[in-house]
Amino acid sequence: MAVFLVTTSLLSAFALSCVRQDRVLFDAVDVTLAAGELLHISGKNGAGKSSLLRILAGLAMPDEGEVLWCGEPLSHRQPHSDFAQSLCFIGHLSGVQPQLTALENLEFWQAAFQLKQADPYAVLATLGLAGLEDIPCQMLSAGQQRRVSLARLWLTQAKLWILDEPFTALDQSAIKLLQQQFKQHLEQGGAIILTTHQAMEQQFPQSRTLELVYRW
Amino acid sequence: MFKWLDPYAKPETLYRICGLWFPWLMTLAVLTLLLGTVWGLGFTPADYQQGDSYRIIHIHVPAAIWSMGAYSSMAIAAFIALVWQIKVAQWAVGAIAPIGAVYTLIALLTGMAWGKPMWGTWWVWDARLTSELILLFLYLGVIALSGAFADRQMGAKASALLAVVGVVNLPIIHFSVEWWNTLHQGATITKFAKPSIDPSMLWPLLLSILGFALLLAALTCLRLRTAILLNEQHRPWVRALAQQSDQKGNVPQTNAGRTV
Amino acid sequence: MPEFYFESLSAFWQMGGYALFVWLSFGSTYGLLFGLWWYSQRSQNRILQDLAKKQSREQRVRAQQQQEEEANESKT
Amino acid sequence: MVMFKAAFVREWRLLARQKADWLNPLMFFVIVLTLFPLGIGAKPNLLAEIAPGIIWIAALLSVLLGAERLFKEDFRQGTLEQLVAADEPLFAYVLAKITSSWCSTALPLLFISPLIALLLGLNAAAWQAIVLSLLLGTPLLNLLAALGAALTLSADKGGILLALLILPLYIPLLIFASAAVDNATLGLDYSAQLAVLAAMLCLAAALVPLAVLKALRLNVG
Repeated sequence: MAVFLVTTSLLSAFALSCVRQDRVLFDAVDVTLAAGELLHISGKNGAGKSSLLRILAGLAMPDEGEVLWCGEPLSHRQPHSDFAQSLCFIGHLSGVQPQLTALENLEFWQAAFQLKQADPYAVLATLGLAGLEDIPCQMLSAGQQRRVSLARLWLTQAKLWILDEPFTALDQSAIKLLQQQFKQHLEQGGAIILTTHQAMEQQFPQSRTLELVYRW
Repeated sequence: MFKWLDPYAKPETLYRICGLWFPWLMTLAVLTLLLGTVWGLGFTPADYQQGDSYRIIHIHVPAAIWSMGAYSSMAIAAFIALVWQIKVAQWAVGAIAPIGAVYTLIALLTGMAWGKPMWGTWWVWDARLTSELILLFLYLGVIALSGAFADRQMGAKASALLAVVGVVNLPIIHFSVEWWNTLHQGATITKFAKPSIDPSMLWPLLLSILGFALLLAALTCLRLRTAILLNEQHRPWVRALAQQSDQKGNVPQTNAGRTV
Repeated sequence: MPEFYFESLSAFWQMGGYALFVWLSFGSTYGLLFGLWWYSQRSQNRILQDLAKKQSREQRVRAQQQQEEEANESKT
Repeated sequence: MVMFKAAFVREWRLLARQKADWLNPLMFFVIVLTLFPLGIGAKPNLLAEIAPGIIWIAALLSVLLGAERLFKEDFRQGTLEQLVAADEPLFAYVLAKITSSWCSTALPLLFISPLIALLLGLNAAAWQAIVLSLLLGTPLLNLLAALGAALTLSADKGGILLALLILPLYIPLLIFASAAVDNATLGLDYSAQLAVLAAMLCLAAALVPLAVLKALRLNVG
């Protein structure tokens, strides 16, 4: 059974537990994610959603348990470049440098995260940022900055997306746009893990929800 | 190769082992130190040059040796913590650092007290004293860094990394200070030349060195126990321990009236 | 067996004129070591008590939460 | 290499937009240097004698002053955690950061070094020694400052702690660099001191970036 799980799932994790500030955030959490699936992690504030995402992204170590990528454990003793290359992580901080323009930010990401060589103007225009490409990002509104940050999702070749609250500060049209992009990514065999307060189930039939219970 | 060590890395096991060892180590350390001190103070002849002031050697040298020894053992623990991700090793860094800092401080103070009759001033920029002073700064850095983070585990990891960086730097610092000293104060060194040690003086010195080592081990056990409890406080075994100590009546039961 | 080096106890205390330096070093050394031991021992003694206090605090919070939940349920 | 270039270009753009970041340490350096003669007295002999130490301590402090902000901004914006998650670009990023910080804090010092020599009444030979020792020594300053910045990245009281951690590690550098300048003012050969500086630089260049990498991973996790 375990072997079966391991071979079909892209990312899986067993018996994860996380302790922060001497508080057990969660304990014995199992995660499996196959290609084409969306995993929605929900829970109250402070339930440990972000911590779980960071563990799954390989940024933090679980106190117990193990994360497997394509059946291979992600150990911190060796670099896991294969996993890192198939991952696109955007945390609740956008990663947009406010002194630089949207174009300059994209240019940096293109080198850093090995994005597709596409016309940055076109991508930014899709996101409704036409005409705002070359003013410093600190002049943009919070929602527009978020769009700049999410522009990476239109260019990335990564299979697994891990997104922390991607919909915050976005308006309805941008949310719709983003959800379309999610759908396309899932259809192409990608996988997404995200946290959000939006209901995801109606639009995404392949989605599952993992509820983290706030505990003392 | 080191598989047999694995059970000792388990916090609960280590907690019990340290608890078992601590009283023995502490008793032995106190006995050895007392014996070494009494012997060194009263039962050895005075140095023909330095008179009775040389008796400070019985604490200055052991403290200086083990201030370096504590730093190396701390750095070894830190290396283990960083490479093999073993948590108890990471806590051991924080447990050893204050002991090492106190040893360094002792080496400095006794060095000054020894220097006053020998050199005529409390402080001389002598290579050994200067190195000890810098060692104290390194210890203080490790201690300060481990307390500077909101997340205690992150502080422990960062200070482990700093300890490893420090141990790489320590020989470089030591040799550069020695070189600098020959450049600026060549004359003072000969005054402080090693006394040709008579066996009658050597034995109490060796006893004191052993005593300081035992004390280092004993205090590390004690402090590591505290660190394990502090960091494992969410685990069932620590909770059970805390409950036991509670039932002994140390803490008044405050929640009796409220749960109704 | 080594013999007592000093002629008298007062000579021992005088340390050949180096009394200040010798006793200062030995005094500060043992003072510091004792202080370190005392501090470590005290924190070891206290930690279990503190943890017990923390646990009873948690229990109170939990009881409070349960009460609130029950109250909410009885309302609806 | 692509990543190194991209990160380097990004740093330059940021420096061009935030001129205070590299101008302030430079001004600090000059002001500290003028304070010493005012405090100690401006007898030419005395000045020339203490000049090597003063110059190196001022350089050290001005590099430390700019060190804290090295990774701070990227940490706050979330860029750093994305780079750590992507793993591969991180090393090039760290190298680009250290190189650009050297260019922004140490290069200006080299350019104004003739002025320093004039202020402190040093001759041409001593000025040459200052330039050479700064050239070999300041990269070491920047490497260690980057290590301190990475270690204290998510700590509560970053700035002063950073100085506390890193200053003891600067001692060998301070000793050999000021000894080189000292020898030059006396008209002696100082190639040995420069060789020691070069050796320390090589060692640090090999090891410090790895430690910075580890420290960044640790602070982000």
